[in-house]
Amino acid sequence: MDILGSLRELVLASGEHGEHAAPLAVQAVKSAGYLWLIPFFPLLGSAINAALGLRIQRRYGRKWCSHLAIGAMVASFLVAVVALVDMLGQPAERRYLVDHLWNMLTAGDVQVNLSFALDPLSMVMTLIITFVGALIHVYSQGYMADDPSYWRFFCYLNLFVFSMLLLVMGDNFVLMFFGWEGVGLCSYLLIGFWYTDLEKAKAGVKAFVTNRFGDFGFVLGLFLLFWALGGGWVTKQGVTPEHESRWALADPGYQPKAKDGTFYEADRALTPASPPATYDEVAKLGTPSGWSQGPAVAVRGGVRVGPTLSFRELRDQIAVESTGVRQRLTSMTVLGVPVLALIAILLFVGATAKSAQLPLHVWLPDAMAGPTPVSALIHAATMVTAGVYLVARLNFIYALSPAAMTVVAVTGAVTAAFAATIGFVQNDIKKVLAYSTVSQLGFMFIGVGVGAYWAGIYHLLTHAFFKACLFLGSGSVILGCHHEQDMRKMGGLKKYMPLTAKTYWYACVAIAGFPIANGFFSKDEILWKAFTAGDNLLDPAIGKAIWLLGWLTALGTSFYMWRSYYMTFTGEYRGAGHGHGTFEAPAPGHAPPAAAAAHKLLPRLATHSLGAAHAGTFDQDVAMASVQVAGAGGGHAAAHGHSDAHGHPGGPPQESPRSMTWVLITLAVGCGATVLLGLFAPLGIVPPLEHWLSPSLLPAEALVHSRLSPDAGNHGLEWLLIGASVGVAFGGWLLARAFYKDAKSAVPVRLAASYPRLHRTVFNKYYVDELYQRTVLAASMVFARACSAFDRVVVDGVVNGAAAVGRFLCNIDGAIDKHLVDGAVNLFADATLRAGKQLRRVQSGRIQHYLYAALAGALVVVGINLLLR
Amino acid sequence: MTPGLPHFLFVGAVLFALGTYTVVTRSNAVGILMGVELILNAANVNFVAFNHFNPNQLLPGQVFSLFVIVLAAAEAAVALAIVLAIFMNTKSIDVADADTLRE
Amino acid sequence: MLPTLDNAASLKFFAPEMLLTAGAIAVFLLDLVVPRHARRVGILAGVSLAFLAAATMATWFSVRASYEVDGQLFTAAQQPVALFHGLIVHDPWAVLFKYFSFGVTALAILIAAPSLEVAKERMGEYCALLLAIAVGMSLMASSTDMLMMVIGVELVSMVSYALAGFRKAHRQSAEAALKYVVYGGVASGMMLFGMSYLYGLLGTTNVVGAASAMDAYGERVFKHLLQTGTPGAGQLAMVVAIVLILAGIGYKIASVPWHMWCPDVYEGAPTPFTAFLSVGPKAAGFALAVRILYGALSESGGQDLAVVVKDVPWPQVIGVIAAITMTVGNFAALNQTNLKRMLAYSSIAHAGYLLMGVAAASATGSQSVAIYLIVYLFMNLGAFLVVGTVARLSGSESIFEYRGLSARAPFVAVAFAIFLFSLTGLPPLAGFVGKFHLFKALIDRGEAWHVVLAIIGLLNSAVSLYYYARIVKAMFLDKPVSEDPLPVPPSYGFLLGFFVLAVVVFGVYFDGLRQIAETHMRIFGHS
Amino acid sequence: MALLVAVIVVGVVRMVPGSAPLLAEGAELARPSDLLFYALAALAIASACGVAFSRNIIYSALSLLGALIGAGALYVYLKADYVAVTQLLVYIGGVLVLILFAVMLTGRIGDRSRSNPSAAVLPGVGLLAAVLGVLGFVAFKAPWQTGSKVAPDASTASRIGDLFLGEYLLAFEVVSLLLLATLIGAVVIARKEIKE
Repeated sequence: MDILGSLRELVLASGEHGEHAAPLAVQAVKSAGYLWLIPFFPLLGSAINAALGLRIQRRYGRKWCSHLAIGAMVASFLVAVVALVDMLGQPAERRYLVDHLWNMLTAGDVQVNLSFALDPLSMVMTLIITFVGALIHVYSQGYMADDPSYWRFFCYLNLFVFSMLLLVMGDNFVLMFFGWEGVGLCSYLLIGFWYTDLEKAKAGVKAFVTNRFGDFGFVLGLFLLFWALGGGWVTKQGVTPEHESRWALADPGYQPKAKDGTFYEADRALTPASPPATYDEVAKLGTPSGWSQGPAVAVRGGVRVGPTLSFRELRDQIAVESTGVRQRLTSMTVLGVPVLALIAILLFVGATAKSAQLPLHVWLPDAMAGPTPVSALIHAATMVTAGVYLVARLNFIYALSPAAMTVVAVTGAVTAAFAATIGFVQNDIKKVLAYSTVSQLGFMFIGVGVGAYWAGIYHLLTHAFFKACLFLGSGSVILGCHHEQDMRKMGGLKKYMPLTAKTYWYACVAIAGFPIANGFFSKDEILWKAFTAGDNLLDPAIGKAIWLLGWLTALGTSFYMWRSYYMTFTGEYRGAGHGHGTFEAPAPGHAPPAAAAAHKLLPRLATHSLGAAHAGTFDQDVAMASVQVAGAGGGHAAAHGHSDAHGHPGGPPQESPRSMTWVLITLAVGCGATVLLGLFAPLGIVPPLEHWLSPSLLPAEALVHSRLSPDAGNHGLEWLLIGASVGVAFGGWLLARAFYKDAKSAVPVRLAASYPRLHRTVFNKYYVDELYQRTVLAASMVFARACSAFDRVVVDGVVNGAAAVGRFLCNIDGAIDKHLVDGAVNLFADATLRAGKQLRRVQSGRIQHYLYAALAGALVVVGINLLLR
Repeated sequence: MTPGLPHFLFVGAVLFALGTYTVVTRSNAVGILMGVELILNAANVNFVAFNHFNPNQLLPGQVFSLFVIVLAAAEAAVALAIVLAIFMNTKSIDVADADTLRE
Repeated sequence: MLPTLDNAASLKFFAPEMLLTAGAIAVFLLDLVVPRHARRVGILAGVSLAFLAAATMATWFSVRASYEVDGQLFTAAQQPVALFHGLIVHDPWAVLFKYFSFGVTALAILIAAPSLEVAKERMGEYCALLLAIAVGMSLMASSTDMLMMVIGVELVSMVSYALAGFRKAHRQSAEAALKYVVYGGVASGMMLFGMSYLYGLLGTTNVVGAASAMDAYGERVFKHLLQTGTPGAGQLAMVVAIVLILAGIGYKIASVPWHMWCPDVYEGAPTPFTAFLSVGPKAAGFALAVRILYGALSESGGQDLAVVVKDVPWPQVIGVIAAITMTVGNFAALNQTNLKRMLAYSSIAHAGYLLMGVAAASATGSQSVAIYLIVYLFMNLGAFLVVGTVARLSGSESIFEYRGLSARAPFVAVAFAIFLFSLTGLPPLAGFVGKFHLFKALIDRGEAWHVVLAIIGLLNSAVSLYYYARIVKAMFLDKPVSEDPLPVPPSYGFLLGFFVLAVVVFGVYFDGLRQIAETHMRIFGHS
Repeated sequence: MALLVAVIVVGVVRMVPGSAPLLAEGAELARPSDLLFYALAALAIASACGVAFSRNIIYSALSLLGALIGAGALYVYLKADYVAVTQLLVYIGGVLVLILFAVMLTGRIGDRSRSNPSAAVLPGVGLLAAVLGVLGFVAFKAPWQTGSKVAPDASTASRIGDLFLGEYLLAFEVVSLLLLATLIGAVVIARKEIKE
């Protein structure tokens, strides 16, 4: 098929929604030996910068460091485009490019290959990563212009892109996990880039640790999946004989085995003999060379049956009914819990941490401590979407478990609403965007959770553009205002930074959901699919509830985004001439009485906001950044010393350098252009992106024979809901305009004053951090106590038990006093350290105590032997 | 009662138990080493007794016990050299004083 | 039953050890002759390394040398053979650990050469003693008779006591040696007592020939059971014997509750020797543990799984010990500010991880132990090498010396970070590969307690990230203690590069490791 | 002195009628020697108690002598005369003298270091009781492997000589390496530190 033809087919896709119920078959693949180049270029760039960056920067000037990094990104993007063209040249069902490099590991039945794969889904991701990534590299050139560790920044950025590409392009779980960990590491490095600041280093650690919680779930889920697929084991718990026989049906070499090593002859007699399949069937389907050298495993329906870590093999096993894997997975239980739901939910826990969903969202707002291009690239456009990608990639597993789908969708909906409300009251422009990101990721999870994978991915795509545009716009504003992030000290910037204002405005239009930009189409499609979810969820009514929540959130989205726009760009500039450390009304000269009232009414709130705004993370960021990035925004910042970075008259704000504004314009144009990909959704025609993604997604209807809600074909209803969405977009806009335009209205302050409790709760992010402090504290202290009690009993309990108990009780007492104030995750760390300290005490330095431990320990081990017998 | 294998083993067990008591309670380094010698002797009594009541052309028990004696001598030599070294350093061979390495 | 060779026929397979013995004597004599000039250290180290290289070559040949049984020729790779009337065995498992011992000894000499902690004048003694330890480790890995096991263990221990107190004017070194010798004496006493009981129960000291003796023992227990209705003290005696022997091995590998000497001795001993101690004897201890537990005290069931003898539940017990060991090691490491001490606790934790492979009680489990030990050799020696490099000038092992190391010695800092992340088990470094195999071996067994143990292991590696990351943070994020660049001896730079390369290469291309371990998985005659 | 004691013990065992053990399997030891066994066992145990409980290190060392002699006498009783003699020569003649030297070198008589203080006696007694309980139970109740063959009549000394140059040659030679290494190690530790 020629390329033009397939392009035409892509754009003019016809037919209706049920069209893609193609027979489920083995995924055909095409070998593409150049795919490794895509991740290779960023890796090379990163390696060169790591090894020689400092020298290059000193000898040839810093621009060569960034040119190198940008060159790597452009090269990578170009190869990705070549892959796209290659893919377009294939018929839809063969769009799966594989580049097999070498076998990394063969363990038992399982092979892990170092191989890359691109299918329509990962193609979209790869294009986003390389394209947006390249733009953000260009932008960083200006933003980081005077940072002494310029080379290091670009080294990290390239490394991040490499990890992200590994995550997306790896054809098996192992490579994906490498990438998964890699992006976490890079995020940690980049959040703490200005590491001299303790707060930022802490934010980095918080992100790292929170993600470790998620990774734990991810790995557990992976193990469970591996086990369920038949990973080597002796006893198969929870597998009823019925499944055993079915499994045996699929695997001619399978012999059920008792624990003592004998075969159950009776079982063998019961299972009908199945015809042996050969590797030829697989080979015919275009398996890349070197693939089938693995250990001999059962093949059924052209699919290798048994434990696998490859996405394609897993997909084939589930897609092809005769393998029996689908029935096995859906009917297996562990301790009475369906194993499939458990797998899906555990994997989703990993996604929750990476994509900052409730309750593991706490790290993302703190991560805004990093340089703004990092916030745009990692914490808005790519890394945080890894969770959404994971769910979409494993659509064939999620589709089999309505319970897991419901968990995903409900988590997404609740997170979306939750984060939006916090966004209402934040004053730091980057924090508003951070909570907005959490909220939008919630929307994406609604999409993938209700089975509208393409809509979720579409929202991911549109979000990458408009949120990157917003973040980079905010970066431009921050730079222009001499590193001020508090929106109360901005205002009127439209006059000074017209280009930034325009692009920011258009991105607001997109995210708020006005029908002239991409955000509207993706969000609306998600909500519509939620409304008509049908059997994908446990109960169709849940879909309706999610729709309602999402609809209200859309109102909130529109409101807080326009609020940020009006506070920043309209009215008078409030940045100059305010003193440091004094409370400033949001709009001096316009609503002083209200501010004064608020000050009187709410001394605690006032100090609290002050604390957050001044002593918090971001103003120190300002102090640091001002030294390091001085001069980036023109001649002015260069003149500012370190100590006067706060609130000094820094001259009027000014537009950012051209390399930054060009990027903003490109992204804004992208916001407009990507409308095309989802344009026809409300008209009931298959949108190009949905058509494009369909080979990657196994239709749930064919997998589990689920039905859509009867409303699915009701176009009248769809138009009605679209009208409602447009309505809330306008409503939010008008409300924000009334409250915040030109900073004239006193209503917000009055509102805050009349509902102090509510305002305080929301402003403090519903006290989730504090909740963590208390619960995690309690749990870990119990653990610490158990640990050290064990030690004392076993080791030197008799010798100095009484004294140590007393000391320890004091310690707990002191610990409770001390730690109730600290941060949540830091606190967990502290408690663990405390347990460690208790353990250390056992190591008294007295050899007799050691000998006691050795001899009494031996007796205890004898006891354990007898207990376990 | 005529002494049989259990009686010898019991002597070995008592020597072992007293040896463990010695090593855990003594704070004089040389005293602890005496406890170690008791433990080694306990093992030797066992070896010789087992060999006696289960004769074998290769006399494994007796040969074993001979090697244990040699090992004990070697160990005593090294250990006492180390005791002298620590005495030169701290003028004390009380192991309670040798606790700068801890926690 | 293995084919057995007499003394004369055994000699050619024993050439590596004989070469090393000759080397130890030669180096010691050379030490008396070589004058005190600048190249003294180089000459002594060079001669020692030459002997080690020769021994390695001899090992290589010994695998390919053939012996005759009943008119037929075999090599050890085809059919393991018992040497010296059955005192030691020549099988692939032993050969693997011979390579390992010689390699780690060579690296310990290379690390010691530029170090200031081993005085130039005493280099000869240091090298000669290390060569003697290499013989001991090779015997530990290959002995089949309990007598040879004891002698191997004691040879390693005795020399280690002396080397731990090598800087005897240094109070901490002397204290470390005292603690080591007292603890080691008690531990070997316990092991000997346990061996006497095992001999009493089996009537032989040779564990290869234990199968029939084991059956006889089982019959006696069974008879007692028939007569009285209780298993009596038969099993208790076996348990006591095994646990006491485990105490001797557990002290070598530093597992709870026989680990407490470890931090003190590691801290006090000279750093090059600590590095050696944390890898060499530990590996030999594991070789011995696997040989006794998996080789002698179990019968090979289906699928290379061990069926424990006479219902002594040692896999479960080892599992419990493994869980406690890694937890104790990791938690105690959290608060350490002295890096040698922290690495000591970390090595205790790693003993716990390795015990998971033993607890799996399968061929895959033993194989994963071998894989992890190889990986551990590179990352742990590398970590200690960095500690030695930094302490070389400052004389301090405190974490405060590491602040801003990335500015003072970027390569060292990056290498250290790689070793630490590998020790944690982050992909794509070798440590991940090792942990992967250990966990897989456990999960393969698939009983509930295996899975629980694996989860405990996972949680522990998460905890370990805390203290490793603390060092990385200090190196990369803190202000440098001083601006002066840290001089790194060229040989250290070369070694560090080698270790980093190994850790990264094995992390990405792991199949090679598995193949090495798999080809060496023949213990005695079976599996 | 040690040699003297050895001669006395061996002589006593040889002269007491019936003490030449009659050791056919299953056969019990003759009556008069029973008392001798209990006497020797009591000597060993009582001396070991002296090692464990004495407050003076010199007394402890002398008690250790008693314990070693008791054990050596038991070896004679068990027809392991070569082991017994080695015990006397190496252990008592070597190790014990070494220990006494160490005691002398590390303090003057009357010093605190000469005393032999005990710490944490109570848990020590607990440990002692527990170990003794377990091991005593095992000693009496376990089904030990006991042979049916008659012990070889020939002197064990020549037999052991053959074994050392035959079946146990490797162990014999490796132990010599061990002794050499230990010697070097001990010298390294004990000699004066080189001025650096």
